[in-house]
Amino acid sequence: KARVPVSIEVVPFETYMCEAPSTTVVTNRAEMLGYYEQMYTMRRMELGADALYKSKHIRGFCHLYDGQEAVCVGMEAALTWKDSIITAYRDHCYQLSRGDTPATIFAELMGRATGCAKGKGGSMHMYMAKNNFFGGNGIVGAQQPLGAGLAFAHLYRGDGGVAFALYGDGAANQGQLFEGMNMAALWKLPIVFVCENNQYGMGTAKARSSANTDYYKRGVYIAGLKVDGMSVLAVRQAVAFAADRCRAGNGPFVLEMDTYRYHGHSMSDPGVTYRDREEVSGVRRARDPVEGLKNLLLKHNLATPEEIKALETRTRKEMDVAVEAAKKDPAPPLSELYKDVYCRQSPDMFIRGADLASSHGSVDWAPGS
Amino acid sequence: KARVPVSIEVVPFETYMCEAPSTTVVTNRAEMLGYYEQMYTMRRMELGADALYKSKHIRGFCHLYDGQEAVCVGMEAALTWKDSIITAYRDHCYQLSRGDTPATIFAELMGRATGCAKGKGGSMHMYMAKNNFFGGNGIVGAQQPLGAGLAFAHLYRGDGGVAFALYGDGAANQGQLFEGMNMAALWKLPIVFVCENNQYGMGTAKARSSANTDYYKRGVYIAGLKVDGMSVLAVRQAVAFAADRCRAGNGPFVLEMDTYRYHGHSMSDPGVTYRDREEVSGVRRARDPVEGLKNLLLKHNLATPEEIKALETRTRKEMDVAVEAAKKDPAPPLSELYKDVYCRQSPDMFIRGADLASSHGSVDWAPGS
Amino acid sequence: TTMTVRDALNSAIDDEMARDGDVFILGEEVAQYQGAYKITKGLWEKYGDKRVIDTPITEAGFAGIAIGAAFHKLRPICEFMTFNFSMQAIDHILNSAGKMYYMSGGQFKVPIVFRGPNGAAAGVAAQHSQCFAAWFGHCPGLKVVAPYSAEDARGLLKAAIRDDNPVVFLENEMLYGMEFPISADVLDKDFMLPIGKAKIEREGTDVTIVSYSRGVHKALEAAEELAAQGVSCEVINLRTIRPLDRGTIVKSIMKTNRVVTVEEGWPQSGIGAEIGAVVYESEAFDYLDAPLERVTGADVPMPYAENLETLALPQKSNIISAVQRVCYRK
Amino acid sequence: TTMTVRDALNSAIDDEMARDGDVFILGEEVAQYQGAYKITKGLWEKYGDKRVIDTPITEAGFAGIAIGAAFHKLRPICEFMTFNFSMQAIDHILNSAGKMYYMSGGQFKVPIVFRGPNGAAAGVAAQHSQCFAAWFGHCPGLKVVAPYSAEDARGLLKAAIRDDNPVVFLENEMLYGMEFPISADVLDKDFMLPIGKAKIEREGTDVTIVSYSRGVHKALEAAEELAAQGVSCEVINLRTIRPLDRGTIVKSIMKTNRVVTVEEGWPQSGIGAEIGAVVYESEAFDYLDAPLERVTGADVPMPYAENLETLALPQKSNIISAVQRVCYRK
Ligand SMILES: Cc1ncc(C[n+]2csc(CCOP(=O)(O)OP(=O)(O)O)c2C)c(N)n1
Ligand SMILES: Cc1ncc(C[n+]2csc(CCOP(=O)(O)OP(=O)(O)O)c2C)c(N)n1
Ligand SMILES: [Mg+2]
Ligand SMILES: [Mg+2]
Repeated sequence: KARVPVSIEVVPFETYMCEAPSTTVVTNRAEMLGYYEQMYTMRRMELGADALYKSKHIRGFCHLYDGQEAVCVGMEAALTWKDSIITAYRDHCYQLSRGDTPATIFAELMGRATGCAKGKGGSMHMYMAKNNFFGGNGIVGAQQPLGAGLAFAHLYRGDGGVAFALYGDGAANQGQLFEGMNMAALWKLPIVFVCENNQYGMGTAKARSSANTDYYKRGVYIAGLKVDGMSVLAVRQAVAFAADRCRAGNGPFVLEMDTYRYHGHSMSDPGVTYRDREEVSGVRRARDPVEGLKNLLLKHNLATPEEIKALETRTRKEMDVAVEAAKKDPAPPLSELYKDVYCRQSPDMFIRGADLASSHGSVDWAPGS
Repeated sequence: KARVPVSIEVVPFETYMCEAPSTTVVTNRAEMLGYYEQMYTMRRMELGADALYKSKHIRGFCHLYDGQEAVCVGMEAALTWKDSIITAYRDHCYQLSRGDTPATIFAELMGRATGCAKGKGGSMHMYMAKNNFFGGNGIVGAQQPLGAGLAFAHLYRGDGGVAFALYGDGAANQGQLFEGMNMAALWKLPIVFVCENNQYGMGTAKARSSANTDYYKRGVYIAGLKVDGMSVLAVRQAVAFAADRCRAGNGPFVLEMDTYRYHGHSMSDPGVTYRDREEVSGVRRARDPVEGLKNLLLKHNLATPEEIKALETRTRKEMDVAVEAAKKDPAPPLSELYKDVYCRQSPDMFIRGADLASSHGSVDWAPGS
Repeated sequence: TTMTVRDALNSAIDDEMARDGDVFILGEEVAQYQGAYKITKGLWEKYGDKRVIDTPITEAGFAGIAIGAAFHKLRPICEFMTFNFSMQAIDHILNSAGKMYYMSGGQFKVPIVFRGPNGAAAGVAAQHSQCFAAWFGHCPGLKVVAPYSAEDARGLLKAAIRDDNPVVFLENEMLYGMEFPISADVLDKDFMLPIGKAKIEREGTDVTIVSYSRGVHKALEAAEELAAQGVSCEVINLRTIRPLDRGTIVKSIMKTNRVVTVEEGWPQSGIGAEIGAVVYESEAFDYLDAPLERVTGADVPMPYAENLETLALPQKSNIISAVQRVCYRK
Repeated sequence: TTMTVRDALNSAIDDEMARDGDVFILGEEVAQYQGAYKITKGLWEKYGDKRVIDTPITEAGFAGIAIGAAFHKLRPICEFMTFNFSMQAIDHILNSAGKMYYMSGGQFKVPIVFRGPNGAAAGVAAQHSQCFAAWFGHCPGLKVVAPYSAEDARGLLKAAIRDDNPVVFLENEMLYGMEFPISADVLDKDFMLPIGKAKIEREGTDVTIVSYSRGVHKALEAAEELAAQGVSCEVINLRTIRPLDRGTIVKSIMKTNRVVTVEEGWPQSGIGAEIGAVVYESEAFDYLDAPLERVTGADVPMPYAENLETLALPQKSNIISAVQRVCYRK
């Protein structure tokens, strides 16, 4: 029963210089339940981070992804971990979808030694090297050419991998995207530029930052699709389509994911000065990706309300357990301060501390040395 | 006779998101002779610089403009000095068209105190502040947003001025152009982005550097024209058209000037490894802007061969005089080293020299101070 | 009365915009959002779209536009949401603004202020914590200012906006909310502090502590504690990083015979290093009773975890122990 | 036998590309044009389009691409036509490459070399003459190398390419054509010099001159002339700017008791300033018989005119007079 094919219609794609993928997506109960579990987990994880931030367990910048879960999960559904992903600071859920655990993610958020970057990265700097997730980047736009570089490596090695670089509607205006697209097209790099258009870059509505808000046409000489980013199936379909084109050697592709962020830009932004609460609750009612998927599950009889409830209860519990576990984890040892500055750093390398006496390693002018 | 209108046909413009300007240009003998004199002067001036470089009177980088004269002269013919111009390092002829003299330009090239930047700028850094020529810039692409900033000032003041930012086919790939165009469109800045497409950026043919070689379409959401950049009249027509649109409050515009550089990229580039001599001589034969203009003068009976000869002889002589004058000019006084670091710099400001003892100004810890 | 650094900056911009119609401000979220750190609060309402301008997230582009406008004699204030992002525009800051007056033989002034929070905040990790004081201070043609108090912030920002040179104005997020006593004259519409002059924040006789920005705060705290231990510290607030006020530094060291520098940036070729060089190059060297000590940010990218972050930044304790060493109390 | 620095660099790249298929080079005009300064001569013919790659003039973009490729374990050599243009990409060099290993908790190595000519050439004026040694040297996570001789160039570039960290490799256009004697082992396919170790180019007893890159050449010339005056100079070629070889510097100064630093970059927070700080922080301070003197580029943007340019750069005469002062011969 879990594998019986089910066909589900998604809303049509808007196309630029290419045919549209089919709007009929073939899936099954196992897949759909899997997507739901992932998306629900993400939603709960971000709400957990929200609570931890408010209780001052998380500091600094913290950018939450709730509202956009379908993009991350739909993308992963169409890829393997041989493909590469790089995104910006709104990265917790990508870390999860690339194989990390909520506990490790919470630990990183709270600056624990057990975090995915040993507590040294924090919210914006999560990575899963072994599964080709390249982070987490705090500099708007940087991941665009970096992603093209990942694609360069796939092409150089001929390993069939495709790279996905995710960026926002605000970041779409960065010159390095334009530069990266040019080289990607000239060199036919297997890269998909994915604009997660959540309608705002911080407090700036897209029309105020972008003379051209058709982000899927931004490649100009690169084909693209505009996708319902609130539908995990539409995203999956589009990503599979784009990845296939890249793998076939056609060079870059552009995807615009039409989505929405519920939270403010970061935890310090209440998120209500530049949009009204009505707008946010309207999206929640009409287009919520998690609710939407739940409705599909029910409508297509892929799960019963009880099954879903059970899954949700279990997930919530797991999240509580993860938070509590991470809270108990130790802070990094102070010796970590001086580690990882360089790769293959000799253990007694001299590294200056805040004052000379608190420095690390040996001062090599010591008499007789 | 000098002012009798003459109609001359130019080759059609290629258009992007706009109507084409008329291909019939109305001019007269006085104008046409003026253009010829300017273009011929520029040609001779650049050949003079070539000779001075080879005789080691000019050092460092020296980028010559011969082949592209129609762009500079045609543009100036459609503007007044209330409009602003900024270009890159290939700037000698813009300096001339904005009211400077060959003698001052040669002096700058030879690093003389009488040069347009007191000998401190050199070939790449010529400026004519009083006539709104903003240089001269050695960093590929920098002039693109700087030019938009000039336009910003025109709009801010409401003075009716339009800014022109010139850049090459290589520079057209810079991300800051994309960033600048976005803001220019959002803010409706009166800026014309002018791509002088001379087919190569250094040794790189345009198709190797640019996924999209239709530089006049590069604005995407900004209208543009492709112009025969070897015809001073076509350039004049297109620039007038673009400037009018900007002055009318329509925001930015893009012009692509189809042109050619005869010299190598700079004096250190023989310019023959990435293109064959045939190509260069072919352009000279078929499209030379100076010869082309001379032929028009003759064909339309606007000047006799004798008049032209006389003009040429006079210009050549003036150029020789200018070179000789500049050669005799003094090098800047050594005290110039420490001047102009800051505006309104106090004369005894301490500025460190190559060693402490050779510093300028007073050390203010002197006892009793 | 007292004033926060945030209000000092806000009122300085407001004053100067009221005074001179050529002054305008642009940057990310400076208008409708009132500034990511609310430095521009209320200005958009007051001066409108023309003079308070939200930009796309394109630092190279908008810094270039701002500089171009300054070539044309407008007086832009270019806000970087933080100075970390100024790296995307740093070519323009140096090559288009900093060198322009010189390489044009004095033809073009570039009256622009680049401002925003610089250096470490709290919990923002490696990419958002860099101090650019040493970098910009390295470069002739720029003036570089780093205020500490509300008085500094107001007086120096007003001076920077009126200055005809490009000024890099390095603020500090951790100081924005800090409240400082100010005297009435600071509120004057024409109150300005001279760029290029340091301030002796606290007089003392045993050791000179030279710092800037948030380091001054920590230095003053350390001085307070050291006073209780019988060590009298003279605390110099540099205020300006370039041109450096050699005179004030040198004279103080000639009096105290000892010097400790405090900065949050990285040590190598930092501000402390330059102060050390000034000492070698002046008579102060002959007056030194102990070698200079630097207190700096640790020589590592900024870690996120709070315990590591604390260790990566100079603390009062580091300053105290450095002072004790130069005073041979340890 | 002798070798030019150009050939040393070219052969180093060639060797390493032959040795490791993951090494590739990209940059403006590096392939078909053979390099603006011909450092990559012959490599495109030999290794083809796949591994010798001409880029558009988009430094931010291609540096980002190169770093991304390094995240994926390729080993890019990223040429900047000159380091002046690295400012357009400097955010990537620091934030994407330099900090990555640390902020990922050691997950991502970034084995990349950024190379190209740095600092002043001849007659190229303000925007094309900047020395970035102090800037890059300021930043933990980067290694910064600045070769002087052909041996340096070859041995250090090969080491840089094999290094798993991001290395900023600062060449000097004026040295490219310079011919140096080399020994046979330098030609070995596995010849490498250790990054982080300085070299004593000339032994001496009266004064230590510390320099790097082209400054070493001038220092050696000055030492020669000073020898005739009876002053014995020890000349240290730093080779690496970060991590700085404190040991070699300190030990030499403890022997000579005097030190002069020579750099072509600007003085404030430069390399000489840091060496001065190292002295304060070491036992060498107690051995100093005179204050350190810095010889540096003048604190101005680079002027074009030849006479001013000469004055703006350290000359042999500046070094000689600084040495004479620290030796109290003046
Ligand atoms: C170069 C740079 N400039 C500015 C910032 C500050 N900043 C962080 S996120 C952000 C908004 C980005 O919006 P968008 O690209 O739409 O992504 P979203 O946050 O909506 O996911 C800004 C301005 C930064 N991190 N980097
Ligand atoms: C940012 C930057 N990168 C590289 C260079 C070196 N460079 C100078 S001119 C040039 C070629 C520019 O070509 P194009 O824009 O077509 O202008 P053209 O020289 O043909 O007029 C290059 C690569 C530079 N000056 N600035
Ligand atoms: Mg967004
Ligand atoms: Mg060109």
